Amino acid sequence: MLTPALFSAVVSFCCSRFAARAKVAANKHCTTRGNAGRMANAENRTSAASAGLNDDIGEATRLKMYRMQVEIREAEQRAYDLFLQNLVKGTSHLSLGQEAVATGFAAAMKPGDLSFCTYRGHAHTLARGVPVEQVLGELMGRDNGLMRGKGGSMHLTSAEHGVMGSYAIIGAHLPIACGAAWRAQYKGHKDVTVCFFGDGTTNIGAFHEALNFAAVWKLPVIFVCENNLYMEYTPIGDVIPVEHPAASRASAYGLEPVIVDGQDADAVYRAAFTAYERARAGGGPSLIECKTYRYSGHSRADPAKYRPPGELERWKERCPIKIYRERLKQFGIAESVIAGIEAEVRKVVDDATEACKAAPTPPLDIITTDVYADGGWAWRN
Amino acid sequence: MLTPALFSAVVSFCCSRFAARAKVAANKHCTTRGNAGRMANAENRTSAASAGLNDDIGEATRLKMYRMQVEIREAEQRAYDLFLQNLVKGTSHLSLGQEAVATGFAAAMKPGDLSFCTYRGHAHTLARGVPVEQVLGELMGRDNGLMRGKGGSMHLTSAEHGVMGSYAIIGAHLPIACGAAWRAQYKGHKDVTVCFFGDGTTNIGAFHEALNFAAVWKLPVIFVCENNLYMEYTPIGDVIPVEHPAASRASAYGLEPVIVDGQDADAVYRAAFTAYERARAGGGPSLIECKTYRYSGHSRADPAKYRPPGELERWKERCPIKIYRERLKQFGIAESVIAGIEAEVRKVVDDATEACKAAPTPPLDIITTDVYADGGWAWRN
Amino acid sequence: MAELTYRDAVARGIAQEMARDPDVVFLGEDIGAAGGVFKSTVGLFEQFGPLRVRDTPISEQAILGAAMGAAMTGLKPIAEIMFSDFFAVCFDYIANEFPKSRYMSNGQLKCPLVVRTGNGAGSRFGAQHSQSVENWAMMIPGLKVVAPSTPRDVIGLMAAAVRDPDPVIFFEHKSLYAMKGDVPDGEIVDTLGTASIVRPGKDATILALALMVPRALEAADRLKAEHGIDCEVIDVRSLVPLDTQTILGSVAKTHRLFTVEENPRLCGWGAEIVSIVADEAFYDLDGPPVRITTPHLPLPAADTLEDAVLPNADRIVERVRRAM
Amino acid sequence: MAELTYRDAVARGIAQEMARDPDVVFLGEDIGAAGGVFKSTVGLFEQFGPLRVRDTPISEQAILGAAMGAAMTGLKPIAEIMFSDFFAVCFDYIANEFPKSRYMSNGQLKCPLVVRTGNGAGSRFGAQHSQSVENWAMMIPGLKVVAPSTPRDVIGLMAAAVRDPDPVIFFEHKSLYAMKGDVPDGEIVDTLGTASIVRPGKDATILALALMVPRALEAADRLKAEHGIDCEVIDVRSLVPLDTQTILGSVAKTHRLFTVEENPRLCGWGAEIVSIVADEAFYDLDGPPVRITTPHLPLPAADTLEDAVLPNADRIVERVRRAM
Ligand SMILES: Cc1ncc(C[n+]2csc(CCOP(=O)(O)OP(=O)(O)O)c2C)c(N)n1
Ligand SMILES: Cc1ncc(C[n+]2csc(CCOP(=O)(O)OP(=O)(O)O)c2C)c(N)n1
Ligand SMILES: [Mg+2]
Ligand SMILES: [Mg+2]
Repeated sequence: MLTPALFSAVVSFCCSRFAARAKVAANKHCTTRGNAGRMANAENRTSAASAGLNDDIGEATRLKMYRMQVEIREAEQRAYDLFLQNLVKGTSHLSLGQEAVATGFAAAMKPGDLSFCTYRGHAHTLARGVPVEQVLGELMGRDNGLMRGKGGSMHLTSAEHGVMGSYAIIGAHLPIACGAAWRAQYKGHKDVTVCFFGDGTTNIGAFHEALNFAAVWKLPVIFVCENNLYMEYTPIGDVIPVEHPAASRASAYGLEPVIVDGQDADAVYRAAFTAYERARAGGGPSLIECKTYRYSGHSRADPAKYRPPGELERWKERCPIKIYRERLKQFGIAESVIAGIEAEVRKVVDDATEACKAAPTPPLDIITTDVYADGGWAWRN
Repeated sequence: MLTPALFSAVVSFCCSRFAARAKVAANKHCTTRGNAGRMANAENRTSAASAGLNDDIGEATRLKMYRMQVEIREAEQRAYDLFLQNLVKGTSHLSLGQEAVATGFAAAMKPGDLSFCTYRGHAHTLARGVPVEQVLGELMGRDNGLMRGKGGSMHLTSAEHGVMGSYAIIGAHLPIACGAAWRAQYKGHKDVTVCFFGDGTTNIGAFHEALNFAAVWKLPVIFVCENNLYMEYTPIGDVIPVEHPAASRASAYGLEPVIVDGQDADAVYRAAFTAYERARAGGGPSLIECKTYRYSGHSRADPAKYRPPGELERWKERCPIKIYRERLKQFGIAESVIAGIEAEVRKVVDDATEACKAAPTPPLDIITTDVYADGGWAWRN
Repeated sequence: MAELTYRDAVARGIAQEMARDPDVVFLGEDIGAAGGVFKSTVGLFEQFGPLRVRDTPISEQAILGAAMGAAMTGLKPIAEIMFSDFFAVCFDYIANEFPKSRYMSNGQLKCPLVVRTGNGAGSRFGAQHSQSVENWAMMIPGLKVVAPSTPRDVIGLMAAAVRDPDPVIFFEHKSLYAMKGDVPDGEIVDTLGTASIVRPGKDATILALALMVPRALEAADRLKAEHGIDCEVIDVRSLVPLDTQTILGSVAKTHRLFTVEENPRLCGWGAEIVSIVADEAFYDLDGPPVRITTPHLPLPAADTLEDAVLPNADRIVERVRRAM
Repeated sequence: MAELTYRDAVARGIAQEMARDPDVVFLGEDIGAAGGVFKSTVGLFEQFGPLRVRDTPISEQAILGAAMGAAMTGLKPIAEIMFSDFFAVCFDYIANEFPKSRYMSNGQLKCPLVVRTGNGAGSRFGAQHSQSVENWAMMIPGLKVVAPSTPRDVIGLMAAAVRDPDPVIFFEHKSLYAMKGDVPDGEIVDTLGTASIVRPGKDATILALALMVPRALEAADRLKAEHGIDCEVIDVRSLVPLDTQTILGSVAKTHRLFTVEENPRLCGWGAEIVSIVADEAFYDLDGPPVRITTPHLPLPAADTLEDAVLPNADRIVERVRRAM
């Protein structure tokens, strides 16, 4: 066992570094630490660590991040409502409670950086700037959907926004992200690829192959484990023999363990920023574990009865939006500004909903398009 | 990176423990350390560590281990001769130079313990007591072969000897070995499963899944990485970002890193013994990395031109048979006894060769047997 | 006799076998206390406990590898692979390990296990969670392959699969889980390798599997009522062993063959059967054998699109009518 | 014009494309300085350097995943999977990722890559290193699939595959690597989706692929000489796209169809083609279409056993003669 004591030795505590502007040396990780239980009670510590440190992130970015978190929250709650109205068909996997991760990473990205997401990818897709209407339209199987209904909720893709697909086979996209990063390395491009996945995903073979491959080839790719404590309905602790699904495996790939408070968009942003800098400077991959929690079930079919009593409530106290709202206020943003953002977002989501409801279903002739690059599907002459 | 300094902290040096009778507490690993370069020059150290310590292994076991190493060496060299005579068809992967690993583990096993081998599995198969004739017969595609020619060199299997198959898809047998160990755990049987594989195998997904699975389920299985420094023709150092292909990954599964001098059958025996005890006592899996070297190419098709000059020669100085022959003499075994063993083994291999040359090819009607349990192959009525 | 859903039949089928034989063990992701993502294994964990009903990590290779190692050494494992599409992440066990170890070892090793999986479309899950991959298994020598279409067959074929000494791939259809059917009381044990004539007829033979069976039956009713064409509908049930006697017997009687396949067209199970019939019953055929399949496409997710690609009663009626 | 082995043609085909387009990159296990385990990539590392010809860890999922990610974003990767049997350890990319991403993204993503692999039997490697798995690829919608039988076709189809904007699975036959053939000088670029009539004839059509092509040709010569049966032999070359025009045209002329398949029987490529011909050319056929395949078995290792299971000229002659 990697004992807690040993782990402390490996991980460098550098909450204090959060104080500095995020000009961290590209080959040194900024690392914080926590675990599920502690996180849920760590609000004070985190707030303290960030208090008065507005300068390294700045108001514009903070307002953008708040808006984004609210947009993700509202859009996903709407998706759930639409499901209850039987207007969202199929499955959908919400990130309610996990908004800070998508937001922090997207905010630290540059245009041209690429995102690889999972079936739980609405948040990451929206965070890159894809319009709510296109996301909801896809979930509803409408012609205005991001892929006109051909992909569905689990496969959101918007190449123009750098969202290079959402993947529904656990772990499959980690090697694919390596390939995108390899292209950047080969061509001398400066973009960085980020790949999001869950705690349960760290147990599948593709995870191991990708991490090793990326490390050996020193690829500009960031692997982000959103540790929401559960694989599907099984607590992650039941299926790993170590404390941290991602961080405890980092050394197997010559990487530093990095754990971030996934409920705090600022913490995520800073860790992301550091990893991007490192990757752009040729320092190779990073593996970042964000401790977070999902408020809804795994997918629309799941009432999430497996949670121990009180757990959800504790994590709701650490709601990323609540935390961030308070943060903005601490930094002197007026309530009216905040409420204004919220109202604007709500209108965007309302308008998107109406547009989707009004949108037609896709024409049936798209069924046979785009199997092959010639636009068609002919497998014979 | 797991730095050397950190690594030292993790690994407990306990060569001194080798001095004690191998009654090591079942949940504590006996761990030694070394790397390829050092190993090649570490003869003195190793001999020193073992000198005068005959008591924990005993003369009978030592003579058995010497005989086994010689038998493996002679049988495999014969296989190579037969290949040059075009009497061995297909491919074959020899363990020349690696004999101490198979020998040390087999000697520490009890009847009923199970072995899972790779395509490079002649040594492990012979070490469990399978007759040379049956092994050579299989390589030659004769009716006296272990599987009457149906499996071939890469799939040696002798269930009655506990050799539960040799597997030719890299990594595939690690999860299978977990299953055999699960059965023992479920049924309350006391046997232990051992699974051999190479350094290159640590990069494939199945390795990761199996190690995690075995650790979470605390299965009585021993994973033995024979680190012979090369995957096929590529040095292992080129394809891993850590120092030790297996040991540097142990902590990812909550296991202790264990590295053994794979050229010294005594060292292997002791590490094996400890791991068996641990597994039998319910202490769960072990991952043991044996540093070793293959003298021949990867397979019969490989002239092994990729070796740096001098490397092979250095490792030949650490020939396990040479080392062990000297060891026996140190412990006062007469040259005549040693030479007697060698002569006996040579006769066994000579007789086996003649028997195989005389053996018929298998009758063609076995082609359609044993696809299904009813003995036949009918997929339709 | 009780009315049971196909979903509940899965749990009852497994329970029947676990109660009978303590060597039957069950493993998979979220199959335990959670009762499975399709709720098809509810109650097993409570009834048989955590040692026999074991949740696993998300490690499909470990799941199937462990099942194989246990099967080789004396247990009778049932392994769940949640969606059949995920066979692709553990295909080495399905294609290279389970089906070859007995043969390669010249009969020394055995592999008595069942892999059960949710197969097929209709849930709007998109291209990676909706496939019909029976042919991925059928094409591999050494496997047995079944795909029940009724709750009763689920139980009976599950029992047959668990008791079979060879590896059996057991395809449950996701869109049938909610379907109800009558199931007799007491133990049910069916026989692998038997097709069943679910609607006798004399003008044409329609072969179907799983979700396509009710659709073929509906089509047959309409073909009779609307066009006077009397179709014999055969539920193939077992792709390996394949009940060629029943199939060839039917074609000898009706002289026409149609297959209704949910798999995308190329190398589907129907191709194999057509090639057998075309070879062995060529002179029985009064017209070309016709395959009605999902077009050779990835599956779209939207409900309207998905509905449009799968073979349905309309398409079957239209295709049979046109051919006759 | 030069005489070249099939093995050397692989390297020449890759070199032709890498020299033409700097975005063509090549990755796989031991393909670099070692020149590949079949020595089919010798010289590429020296010519194009370690950035374009990259050795990988033993991580087939990473190899194919990386190829896909690179293809999506602008490179044209060629990935080697050493033996086609190993498709089973990376099948998710072949079955679920490469072929579906364009469709699922409604055309936003592309996947222009080539997976080349050593396929087929004859080397006495046993059941896990000898399979013919063209049907594993053919059955997946969205892939293109080729299997050349001559050195010239290796180069021409490699060029076509690399230049194609879709994922192409390129099956090299291990037992053909040593085979020699004439190859014109200069650039060779062939066309996917074209079969070739390698021996015209009027009495029967024999379809073959890869190693089965020379065997079918030998059989055709003997059928002519010994039995006066004049067979047309077609090298199918490309399973997807499938040149049904050439195949149906030939059957319309000869009225008889035989397939010679190395794959084990069930759901082989021949089944698909027979089902197409039986449907669309039923009235052209003068007798049952017959499939000559490797029996539905894992492959045995011993030379005498392996030789006995693969279709060979004797078996083809005997089967055609008996059917005609
Ligand atoms: C290969 C594979 N196995 C299983 C699944 C089914 N599945 C979908 S999501 C999921 C849980 C994933 O857990 P985690 O990685 O923690 O991500 P989260 O859903 O919590 O975001 C599982 C098992 C799958 N999609 N692919
Ligand atoms: C999945 C898979 N990929 C590739 C191969 C080809 N192959 C056979 S042996 C080998 C090298 C294995 O290296 P290692 O694990 O170090 O074992 P060693 O041969 O050195 O004993 C490779 C790549 C294979 N058999 N299976
Ligand atoms: Mg999770
Ligand atoms: Mg090695």
